[in-house]
Amino acid sequence: MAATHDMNEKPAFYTIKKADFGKFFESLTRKYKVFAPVEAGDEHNFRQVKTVSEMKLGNYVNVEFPPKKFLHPNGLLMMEFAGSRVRQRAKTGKIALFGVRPCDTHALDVLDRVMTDGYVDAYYKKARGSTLILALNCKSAGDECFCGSMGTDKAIGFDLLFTETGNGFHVEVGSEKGHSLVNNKLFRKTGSPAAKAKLVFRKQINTENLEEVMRSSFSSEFWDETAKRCLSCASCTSVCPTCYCFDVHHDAEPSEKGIEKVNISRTWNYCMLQPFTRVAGGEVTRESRTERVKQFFYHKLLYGKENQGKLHCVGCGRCIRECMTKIDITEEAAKARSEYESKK
Amino acid sequence: MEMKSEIMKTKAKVAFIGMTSCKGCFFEFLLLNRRITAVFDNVQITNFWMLKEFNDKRGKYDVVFMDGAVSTDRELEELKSVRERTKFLIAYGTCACWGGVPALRNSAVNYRSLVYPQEPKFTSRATVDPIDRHVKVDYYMRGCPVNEDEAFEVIVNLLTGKKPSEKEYCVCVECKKRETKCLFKEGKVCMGPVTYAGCNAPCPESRTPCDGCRGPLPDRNIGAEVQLLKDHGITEDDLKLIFSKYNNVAEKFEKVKDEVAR
Amino acid sequence: MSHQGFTLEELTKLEGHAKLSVEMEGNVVKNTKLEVYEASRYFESLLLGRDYREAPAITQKICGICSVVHTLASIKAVEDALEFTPSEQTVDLRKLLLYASNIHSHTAHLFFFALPDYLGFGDVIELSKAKHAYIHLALDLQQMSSDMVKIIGGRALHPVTPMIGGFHSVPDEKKIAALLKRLEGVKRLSLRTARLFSGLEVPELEARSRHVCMKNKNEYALYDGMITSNDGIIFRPRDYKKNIIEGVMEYSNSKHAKLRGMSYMTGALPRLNANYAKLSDDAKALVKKSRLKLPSNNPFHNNMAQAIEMVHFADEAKSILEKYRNGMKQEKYAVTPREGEGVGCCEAPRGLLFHHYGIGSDGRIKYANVITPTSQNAARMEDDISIFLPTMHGKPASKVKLSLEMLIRAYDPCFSCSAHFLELNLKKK
Amino acid sequence: MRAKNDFEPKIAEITAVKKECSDIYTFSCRLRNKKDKIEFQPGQFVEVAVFGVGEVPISISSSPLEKHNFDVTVKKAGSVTEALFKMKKGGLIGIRGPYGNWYPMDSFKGRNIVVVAGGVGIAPLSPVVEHIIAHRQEYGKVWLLYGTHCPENAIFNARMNRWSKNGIESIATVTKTCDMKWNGEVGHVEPMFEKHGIKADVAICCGPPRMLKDIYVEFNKMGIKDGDIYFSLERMMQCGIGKCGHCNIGRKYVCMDGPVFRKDELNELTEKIWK
Ligand SMILES: Cc1cc2nc3c(=O)[nH]c(=O)nc-3n(C[C@H](O)[C@H](O)[C@H](O)COP(=O)(O)OP(=O)(O)OC[C@H]3O[C@@H](n4cnc5c(N)ncnc54)[C@H](O)[C@@H]3O)c2cc1C
Ligand code: SF4
Ligand code: SF4
Ligand code: SF4
Repeated sequence: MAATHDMNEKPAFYTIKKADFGKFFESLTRKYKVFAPVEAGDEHNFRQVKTVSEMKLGNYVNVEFPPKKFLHPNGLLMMEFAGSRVRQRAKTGKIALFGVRPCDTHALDVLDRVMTDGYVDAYYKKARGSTLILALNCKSAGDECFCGSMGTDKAIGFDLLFTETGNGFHVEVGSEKGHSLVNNKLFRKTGSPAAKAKLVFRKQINTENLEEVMRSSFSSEFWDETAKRCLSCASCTSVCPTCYCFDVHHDAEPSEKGIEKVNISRTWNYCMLQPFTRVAGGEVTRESRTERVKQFFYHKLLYGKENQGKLHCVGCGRCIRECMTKIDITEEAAKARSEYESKK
Repeated sequence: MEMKSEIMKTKAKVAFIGMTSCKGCFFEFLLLNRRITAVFDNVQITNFWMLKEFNDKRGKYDVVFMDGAVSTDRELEELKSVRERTKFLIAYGTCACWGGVPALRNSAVNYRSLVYPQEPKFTSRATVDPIDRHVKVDYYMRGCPVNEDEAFEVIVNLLTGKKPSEKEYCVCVECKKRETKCLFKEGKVCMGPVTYAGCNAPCPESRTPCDGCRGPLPDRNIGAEVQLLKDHGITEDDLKLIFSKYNNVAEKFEKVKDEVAR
Repeated sequence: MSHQGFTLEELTKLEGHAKLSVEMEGNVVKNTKLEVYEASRYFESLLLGRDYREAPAITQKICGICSVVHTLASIKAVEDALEFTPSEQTVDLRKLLLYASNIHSHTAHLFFFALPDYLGFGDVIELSKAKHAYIHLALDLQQMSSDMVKIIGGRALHPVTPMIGGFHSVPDEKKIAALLKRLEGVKRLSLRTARLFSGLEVPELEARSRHVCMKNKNEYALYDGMITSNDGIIFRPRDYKKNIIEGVMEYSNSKHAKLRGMSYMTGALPRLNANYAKLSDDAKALVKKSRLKLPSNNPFHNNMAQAIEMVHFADEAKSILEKYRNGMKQEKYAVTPREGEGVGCCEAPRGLLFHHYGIGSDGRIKYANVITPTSQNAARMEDDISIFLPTMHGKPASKVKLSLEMLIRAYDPCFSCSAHFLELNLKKK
Repeated sequence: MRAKNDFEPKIAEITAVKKECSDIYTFSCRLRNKKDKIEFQPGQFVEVAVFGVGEVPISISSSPLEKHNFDVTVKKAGSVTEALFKMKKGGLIGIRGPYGNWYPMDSFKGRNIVVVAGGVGIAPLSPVVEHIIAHRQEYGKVWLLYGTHCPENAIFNARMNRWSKNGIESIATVTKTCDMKWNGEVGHVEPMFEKHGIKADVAICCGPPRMLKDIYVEFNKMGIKDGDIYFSLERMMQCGIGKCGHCNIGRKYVCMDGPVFRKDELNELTEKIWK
């Protein structure tokens, strides 16, 4: 699913005028359910829109809740069991996500790897296959963003990548589906890639030999201090675009004559929560808050790289923004590094 | 289909029994709306004085939804007797689980001398207790009021013979799932981080701080929550009020109070 | 029925626990006791020393069925004490919430408690199992009206959005649209309900009694107005203490209130009698077509009055919603604590409700008193029974028992509410 | 043909229920669809679904030679297992799998092996023993050491007898006799190594965490290297196929990289299996 750039010589770059963009948008809504950032208060979120005017970009930095919910929704009804048969029930419609930021395209790449390497998660795969990713380059970085240091500031795996220009958009094509979308009069070919806005980041993680740094500081005491501040509210994991853990549920549905149908669904669950590792009999393998805090940060900053060859933190800054007690992944990574340096 | 559990072979006898409370949790049960007919069809409701003319007050029950806190001797006797006749006893609602609002009188000064010139007919006990102070409880259904979806889930689980699982995580988890913007971001304070979930976070969703009606979560981090509240301008005095609203029951509250003091 | 009278051990299909004992001599009722054994909860003392902002959220827990109106009466009392005047939008939204919750409460009462008696079913569970046509009417009406409360109040019971000053959040355009959609259904089903109930045959009972309700010149009063009786008494809610005296009964955990020495009825029937002229056209038309001749002195007509009120409330709710089609604006409320005393009064589904607080300069509650509709109706219920029983002379005991229960249920009493155990040191022995 | 979906269980029928002891039953199952097969290696597990209640990972306890029928031996532990215990012959359950890795039986060839089982841990180790018996000549000396609390909980007596007759030195021990008739040993498993002169090159163990920790000390004493010690681990699982994230130990997934782990592999992980 990752974008490949040898699109058989088909031109990769286009422009579209502001006025035409509205028409393009409308044509999209005829084939897809289109979701785009809509401003609400001081946040943006993906909302279904019918016309371009409903999309409210304002000074859009990123959506508060990441795109994972479209591909791996919480509460997905997977199957039902009735009359001694199992039937697949997951419904997937064609959707288009406009305004996916570069960091989130990397997050989708992470999810692709997790969900389709080895065993294939059929629900995810199907949803992914019917979702158009219309990425949008950033004009400025948010206070908590640090994609610059994670190498996730350049979008990948998109169908189209939009860059706002003075009088419209520059468009980069990233897939066959993307080609079919620009193959009309609204888009004009252009030879050059878009001029990239210079982003200024207030935060960063030094990723140089990060794996070694993280491995060496697993038993450091600063994690206990971090855990003391942690509410175990799972807000970080909830908003992280690459967190995917889930539970499977069987729910019976009673009718007049008793129980004749069972719905099998899945809901998100989070490693930050104590019951996450509780087995029958009551033993909890990650009982202490410290262990759970570490699981999150290590999954993001080490295990992902070890298992999927890519860090699971894409620098979107959501966990920092969402944490009520201001636990900050960039600070934790910095602490790990200074431990590492001091041990050297 | 072999889904019926042992107890459900014959229609389970389900009773709703009430003690000291506002009766809202019973009313909440009626909010199952159309789903309630499936409940009536699949279980035998032997006791629900709010709905039924004839109530079986001495028989055996498979499942009892015990609402309310214990505040009179008469209630205590009934509670003990019901427990003996019940297979699965559910503490139904915050009053039954924690003492709830009625238990506020445990810390009210001189409520007796203040309130009445003469003993009323049914004298109150010295303290208002959650029911597990006196009997074993098989499942806790928290909330002031309970959430009718949870009530339905519990009944369906019992039909399939599955022990319902408690929602052992905090309200924030549900806030995030329904994409509610955190109240702390608006400078409001919230008890969500230390409160049992299961309500689906209706209060934060309507921009009202969670006031902890479902009681303190075992895995709470009171220290961090208290710091957070203080950072948002809550005074020591207010902290005591906030933490005592629904859990003003000696042991349980003392524990939280100690944590607050720490 | 024996010479000594009889006892209805446990009154069912109502809120809270109560029993009825009647002493008779021949056909003459000597003594009627409505005994409420719902445990006392001492709400007034629970409030002492707590922050004034906590009052609504704590006192709403007096009663799960009319928690909305407790919340609003409590807010009004605090605002009265703090001399705060809410905005027009706030008042409109509060009224809307009251309409929705009164419809919800009436639905529950009419269908779950009262109707099975009239149709000859033991209870609503039997009605449901029999797949009776009315069960879906009841459940759908309940769903739509409780949804409305949920959308405005955040929860269907114990609403969380109302606060001192205004609302934590107000419905935006989308929510107003959702409310209008629910309301459409509510109106349709309320009409059916009203037709159903005004066609039911009720026992004859001419109980000439004092009827008391709220009245104002603009509307069918629920949210504010003067306390008015059918025999010409009129006073401001603030002066309730000068007029209403609550007595402790040694046999009951509910207090019994009297208005200038006389028992009285409060609730839907007194409201309808007094406010007929202010009804919406549809509601008026219903009254005309019904068996109801206003003013009515038959407490059994209370159910009919409730059903007609539902239609009127739906119409009133509609006009408020139309006014705010584009959504409401979130306002800022500046309420500052100060020393003061205030009374808040509203019409609950089952009648007048008073909250009364004294607040110290530190914002802590120093004094509290609550009078619920059921404790006001209690004395009247006893009196009605004394009038009604002799008319049943010669009827089989089971019929008498049922009719008595129906009479009590017609009042829509809420004993959990009345036994919060009210204020202090009135009737000393 | 429908796209393959790894979450979709195959329907299996319970063909027999055998009570091993009060809280451990063996369920024999047959896949409904004749075309479906279960080919597994010793140590692997399946996901067993009791519809309406949930799904749990359970090791296969029958011989790996059997392809269409298989057994699971289950201890009553919580809601799904309890519901399973209420099922009778003819009942339908869901089966997915087999999943997970297995004991590298080939690499044990020619070596002396000690198999240590605690409680229901004997279930996943049973196929290991069956495999060895089927290829008895290829392995050296083999001990089976099985510990439980009470004679009442000591299951698989018949199998143990058969194994003994087929060249496996089978030793069962209970911590208490609980006033019951008992022919085996009494005491913890650890002292049994010396008592029975066990000298193995390879150790295989499945049991409760406490037991793994204690027994590891014995393996060490015996001079078995971490690279020759195999543990079968148990963690919370919701999917069995490396997606749900519950069973992680450091970077490893118990469902995919395990449940069988070599001790030296575990040493490399950030998270430790015991504190
Ligand atoms: C690889 C593997 C092999 C196993 N083999 C066997 C076996 O052969 N025989 C046997 O009796 N038991 C075995 N278990 C343990 C068995 O899975 C648990 O006892 C069982 O899941 C308990 O489920 P429950 O619903 O009865 O308990 P509950 O406490 O009600 O559990 C609720 C849910 O949590 C999960 N869960 C709880 N405990 C465990 C656990 N220990 N491991 C994984 N998931 C859990 C399950 O998804 C379960 O549905 C094995 C576990 C694993 C990981
Ligand atoms: S760990 Fe935090 S910054 Fe990194 S991707 Fe997840 S939410 Fe974004
Ligand atoms: S609003 Fe309250 S419950 Fe919701 S996330 Fe914030 S702190 Fe948690
Ligand atoms: S959000 Fe808090 S106060 Fe509201 S229902 Fe849930 S637990 Fe109760």
